Amino acid sequence: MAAPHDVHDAGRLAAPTTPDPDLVEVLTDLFADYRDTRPTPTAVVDLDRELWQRLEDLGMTRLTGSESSGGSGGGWVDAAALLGLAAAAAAPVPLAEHDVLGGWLLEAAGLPNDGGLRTVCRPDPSGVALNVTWARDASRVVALWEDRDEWRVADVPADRIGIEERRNLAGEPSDTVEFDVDDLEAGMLVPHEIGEQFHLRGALARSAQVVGAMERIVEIVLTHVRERHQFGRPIGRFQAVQHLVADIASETALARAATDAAVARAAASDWQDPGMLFAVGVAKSCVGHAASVVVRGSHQVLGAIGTTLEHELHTLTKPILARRSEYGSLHDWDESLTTLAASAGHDRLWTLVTTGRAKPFHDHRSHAP
Amino acid sequence: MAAPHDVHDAGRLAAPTTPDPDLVEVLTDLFADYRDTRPTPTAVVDLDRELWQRLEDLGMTRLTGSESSGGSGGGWVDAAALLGLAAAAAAPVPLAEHDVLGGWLLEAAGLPNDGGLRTVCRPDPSGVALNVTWARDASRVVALWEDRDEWRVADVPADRIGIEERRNLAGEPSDTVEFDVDDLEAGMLVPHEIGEQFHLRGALARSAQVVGAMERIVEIVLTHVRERHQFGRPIGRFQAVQHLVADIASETALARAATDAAVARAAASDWQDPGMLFAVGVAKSCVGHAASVVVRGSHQVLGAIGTTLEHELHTLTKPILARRSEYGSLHDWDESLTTLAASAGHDRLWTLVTTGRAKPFHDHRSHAP
Amino acid sequence: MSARLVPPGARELPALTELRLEVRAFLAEQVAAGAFVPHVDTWLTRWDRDFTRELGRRGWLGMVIPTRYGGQGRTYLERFVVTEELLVVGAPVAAHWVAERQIGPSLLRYGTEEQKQAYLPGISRGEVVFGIGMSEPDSGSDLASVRTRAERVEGGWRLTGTKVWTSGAHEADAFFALARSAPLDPEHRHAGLTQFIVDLRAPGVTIRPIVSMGGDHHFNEVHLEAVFIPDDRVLGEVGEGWAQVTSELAYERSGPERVLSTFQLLAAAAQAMDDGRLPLDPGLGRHVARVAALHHMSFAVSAALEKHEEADTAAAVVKVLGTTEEGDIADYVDTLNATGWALDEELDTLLHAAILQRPGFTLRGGTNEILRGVIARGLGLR
Amino acid sequence: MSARLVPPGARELPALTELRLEVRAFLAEQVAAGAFVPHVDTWLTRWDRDFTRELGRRGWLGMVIPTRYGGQGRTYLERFVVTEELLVVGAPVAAHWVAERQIGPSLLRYGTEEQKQAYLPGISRGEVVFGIGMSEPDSGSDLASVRTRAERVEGGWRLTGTKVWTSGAHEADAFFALARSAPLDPEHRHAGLTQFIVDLRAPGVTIRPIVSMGGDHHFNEVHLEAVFIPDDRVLGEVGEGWAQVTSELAYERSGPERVLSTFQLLAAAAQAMDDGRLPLDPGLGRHVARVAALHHMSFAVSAALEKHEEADTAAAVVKVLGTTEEGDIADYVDTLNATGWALDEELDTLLHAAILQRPGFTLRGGTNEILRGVIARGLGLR
Repeated sequence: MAAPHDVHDAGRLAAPTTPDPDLVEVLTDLFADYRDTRPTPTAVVDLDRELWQRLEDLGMTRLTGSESSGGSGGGWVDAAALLGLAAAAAAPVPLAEHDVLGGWLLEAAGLPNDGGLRTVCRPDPSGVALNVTWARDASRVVALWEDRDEWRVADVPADRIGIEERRNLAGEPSDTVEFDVDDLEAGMLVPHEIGEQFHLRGALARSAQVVGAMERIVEIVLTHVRERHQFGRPIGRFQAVQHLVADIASETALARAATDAAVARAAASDWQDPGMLFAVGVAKSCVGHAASVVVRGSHQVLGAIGTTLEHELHTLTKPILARRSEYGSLHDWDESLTTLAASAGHDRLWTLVTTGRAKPFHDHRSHAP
Repeated sequence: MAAPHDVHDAGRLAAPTTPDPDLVEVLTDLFADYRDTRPTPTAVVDLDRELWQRLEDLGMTRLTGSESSGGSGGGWVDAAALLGLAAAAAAPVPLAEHDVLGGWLLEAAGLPNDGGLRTVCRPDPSGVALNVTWARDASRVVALWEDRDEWRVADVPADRIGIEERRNLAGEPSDTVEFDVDDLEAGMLVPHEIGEQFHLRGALARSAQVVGAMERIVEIVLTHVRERHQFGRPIGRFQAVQHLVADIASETALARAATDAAVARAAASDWQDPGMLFAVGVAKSCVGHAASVVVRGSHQVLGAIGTTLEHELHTLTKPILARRSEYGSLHDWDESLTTLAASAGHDRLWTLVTTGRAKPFHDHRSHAP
Repeated sequence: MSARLVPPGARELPALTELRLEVRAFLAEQVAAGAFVPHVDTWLTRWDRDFTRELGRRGWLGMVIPTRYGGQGRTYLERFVVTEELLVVGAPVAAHWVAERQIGPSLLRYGTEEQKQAYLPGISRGEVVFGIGMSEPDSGSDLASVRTRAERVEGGWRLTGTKVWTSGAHEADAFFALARSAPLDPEHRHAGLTQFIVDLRAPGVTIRPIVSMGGDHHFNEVHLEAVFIPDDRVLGEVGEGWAQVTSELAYERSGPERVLSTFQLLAAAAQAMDDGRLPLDPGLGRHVARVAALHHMSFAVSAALEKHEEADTAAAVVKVLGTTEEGDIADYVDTLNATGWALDEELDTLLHAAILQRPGFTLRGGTNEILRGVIARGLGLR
Repeated sequence: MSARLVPPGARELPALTELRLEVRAFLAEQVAAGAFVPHVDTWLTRWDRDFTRELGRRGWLGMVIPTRYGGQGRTYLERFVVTEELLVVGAPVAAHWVAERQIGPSLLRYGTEEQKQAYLPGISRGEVVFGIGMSEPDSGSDLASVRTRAERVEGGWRLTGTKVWTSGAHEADAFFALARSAPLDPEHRHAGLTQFIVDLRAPGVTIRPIVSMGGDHHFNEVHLEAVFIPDDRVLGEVGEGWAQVTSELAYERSGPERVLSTFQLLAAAAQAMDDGRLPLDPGLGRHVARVAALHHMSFAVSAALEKHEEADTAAAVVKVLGTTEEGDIADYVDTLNATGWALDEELDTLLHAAILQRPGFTLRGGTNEILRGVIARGLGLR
């Protein structure tokens, strides 16, 4: 990917937002190598500690951590690229949980980070958290806890939590975690905004992962329709197949545009832009609807072979669906956007679209007819 | 259309429901003749009194009226066929308003019917009714009025109502009507069920009209893709066009199946079957969603020529959209069905699908999470 | 009125509803007794020979097979309602599915008297389990490209080749294999194919699992290495395999299993909305309406088949709309479901299974792209 | 990361936002003053020469035309934000649309110095109004099949033929006509075409209205009967018409008018939901999200064009997704709107206009079927 370059006086009008090209090159090589050497897909997906170690050696597992806390000081643009490339390789590593969410929470709370593998969750008032990805593999679990309107972050060692092992649609660990409420109460107080931001950061991290996986699917689909012959010609010559492929690629591109815009806004404002809720919602909505088209279309184009365990396709389509329902369902996000749009109303809808801001947020239920 | 015929012992298992073949033949000829001789389409559509007279001479304007009241004693199966065939010819005549709804209300109220052209509406408490189709052309307007939980039917002469002339999307008269509340209060008391039934009968009549228009569109589309050449061959040879046409025809067929099932249930039970709400909802929902596919797809297949005033297509697509929003929007009906389905729940959803009945109706808002 | 793509509908009469309620009551008892756990796509994924035999005992198998062959001698309409009831409750019906839907009718139409006597009574009792061998590696939707070779030998034929996507072959007794009994003539690609009845325990047969993306084993690859097929196990006419295979497609494509594979999920979603575990959303009503309309349409096709009316195009319409809908239900519920929000074991289990099975819905039995072509042909466009 | 179908996005910086807000403030004043009533699809249906001239006075026309030809010498990005602001508010921009979008850039690229001097200043002032003559009866999406004949005569050419779907021809001063200047060679169907600048008041030109399904007159049929075109009104090279016409497609296809034609309806629907006149429904959020994402994507294509990067495939993606979305908005609001329930004049007016204009969205400028083929070609499939 080329570095930003400006022609004319366009540079003062618009700023391209692209990740560090060196980083992208290193990661592209690493994941290409991983993809070439990994074992045949299985229905159950476990943490790849060897891959995790390689990423750690490159500073990738602490990419977004401040350098003072032992991180690489990377921003969200680079982090989103990392998440996307890892997802495209279906790499079973908790980059989002450990660094982008967990590492950030620890820093926000002023807690030390020893670099040991972490995951994150939001336990309920009884101390239980559902669907905690990679919990069984973590040395500590970072818990964000809301307790009588106060928000706390606790970094709880694995030996102090109870784990009921479960798996998500993708076959990944997605465990039920039970904390001792005392451990949560002993957490560090954090500002109220951290609670909201956690949800947004989680949603955007998931969007970046899903888009990365969809882009890999586009490649798989293109290769397939060129190589696979039916009725005496490559199936990519059939107009119906071309249209399916065009739709898959177009929806992926739209999801990419929405995600990149939210990432750029997050990076430019360090998440302080009040339009982040809208920007993340746009990404989550477009990514979620694109997922329906891409998952359905890619399986349809690939046919029966794409439904087998040994094929790469499901290592992407299953995580796509598993992740789109995390940090808010597609329906939840569309409802949030509806609330924002209705509240903006006729005269400020366009302002909302371009800046993410309009009138103050209010509960839409009071407006139900 | 062939008369019902049974093979094996299937006759005791299932009853085909088809309209009187003689009636269908007469009407097919009449509307074919009408279509051949009518003027070029215009943006504004007015009542065709000559066609109305021809229909009256055949007893078609009082098809469903009881013979004792001067009607032809036809049932809903025949009425639905008449509505569909008239809609397929884009015939500007108020068959639904005058006979199927207005005539029925008069009979239900025990009011005399002089056969003069009527339309129907449900005025609000102040005596105003919006979007009353053909009001300006009616000699009397049949009003169904809810007044402090009592339902009344009044047959108000044209010279006692105020009319603000408006037109609907199809260019048809769709006027605002203002009654003298005294005239409404002087109406005949009718049972409460008449109020609910009016909505259902209106919705099903609209469904029958829309399906009839969609079936004509399928014919137009098929003719077009056979005759129109591009890139050296009929466009119907292109796979993308074939798929568009297949989708148009399939959605139309599904809408037809849903509408016929509701009509058959109405005819078999004289609207007394408690499953009518569900059956009509299924028809209205399937017809409404089919309308999106058929209107969009047919205009896409026909291209620019299909958007011109002189072309037949818009005489069908505009009324389809005008009618699908009458007697409840598509969203309203989907919500009603949702309420029924949620209330049926896991164990009785299939009973609901097959019989239209499950647990008693209740307001879904109390169940909002 | 325009020529109809789908036959006119018909109303179910009490005699039929009585049968429906009888089956429903039996199934409710079975669920209550824990005999099976309702699931999605059970006609592919839930195999239970005991349950199948119990259906046979109750007269709900071999329904359209004449009584002289051990069947029930009843109508397609009666089979239709029994099938619907079994599917909506998510009963384990995979063991008899292929035999009941395709093998029985094919044997009745093309089988010799000896073949009918040999297989139909066992099928009707749910004791003889069949698979079907059509697809091959790389054949996809282009069935005429099958390469399994049938070589004429003394007293019969020797089959060599590989069939794929044979569901349940590892549990079945026999399967129908389509093979090339004469060299491919590029001008007449559909000529020279023959159907054979192959004993899956015969020497030369090797069965290997094809594991699905969820980790389940339903499909198999069946290798035939010079498997001897005696002359009396040729089905129908030599060289007429293509016509035989395609003649039964309306029966295969319009059945309720093309609509109801995810009905248990839809029912669970309705319950979850009522309980407040899923948001109330008008999409539920839209999907229920489509399922109801498809129920009417599928019934109408059955009524036409009962009267021996041509219904190939109508069957393709049911399959395209129905399989799309049963898949859309899975995606719809998935868009409502917020992971981590609450644990709803039943809904999650059904949803995940539906998502994993969904890709197959619009592929098996002819892809929806192929079938929309069939509809276009029915409309006179090709 | 895979090769991207669409160029990477870019963030709007304050210098651009300032221009945006300047335009927005002017338009808000105009609406408040009743200078125009916001509407849908105004780049086709709302013609106002005064308004167009006012834009010219303010420097918001001819934005990418160099100052030496009377233009503003600004960037595609600046033109982009001005265009967006004009479209979202539903301003009457039809009079200058074709000249501003296509004619200006084409003249700049292919015109002679004399042609540029003759037309560009007037275009930049909003005083010279242009149409475009590409389609012909029966040509549809197959532009190479045009039959308008250009015959070589002393000092120029004589054009004979019929152009259709020329928007605004009855109000325009001139149009670009694509004509066949050499006989059709079936092996090279795209050769032998030439672009001409035709004075619509010249002898031999007859303009007849094509009335649209809603009863409006925007389109025309333009008959050319041996219309004389002097040599200095040939655009570019004789025989190069096809290359010239297709080289500008990215500019035509990726603009905000392929996304925002129904924005006023979406805004009215948002207001109606807030007021309780329409039911609150998550579909609103879904549509707003798509419009927002398309805004980013369309901007990204503009940024690429500014840098002279190739963007034909990306432009096709914007047009397919954008025109589908602007039409889907019309259908979506229609499914929520209950006729007879309440009178909402503004919403009804916008909704009906949007429904009537919708069929054109996915046809004009290349049908979506053709464009999905363009995308497939961009992906290497043809």
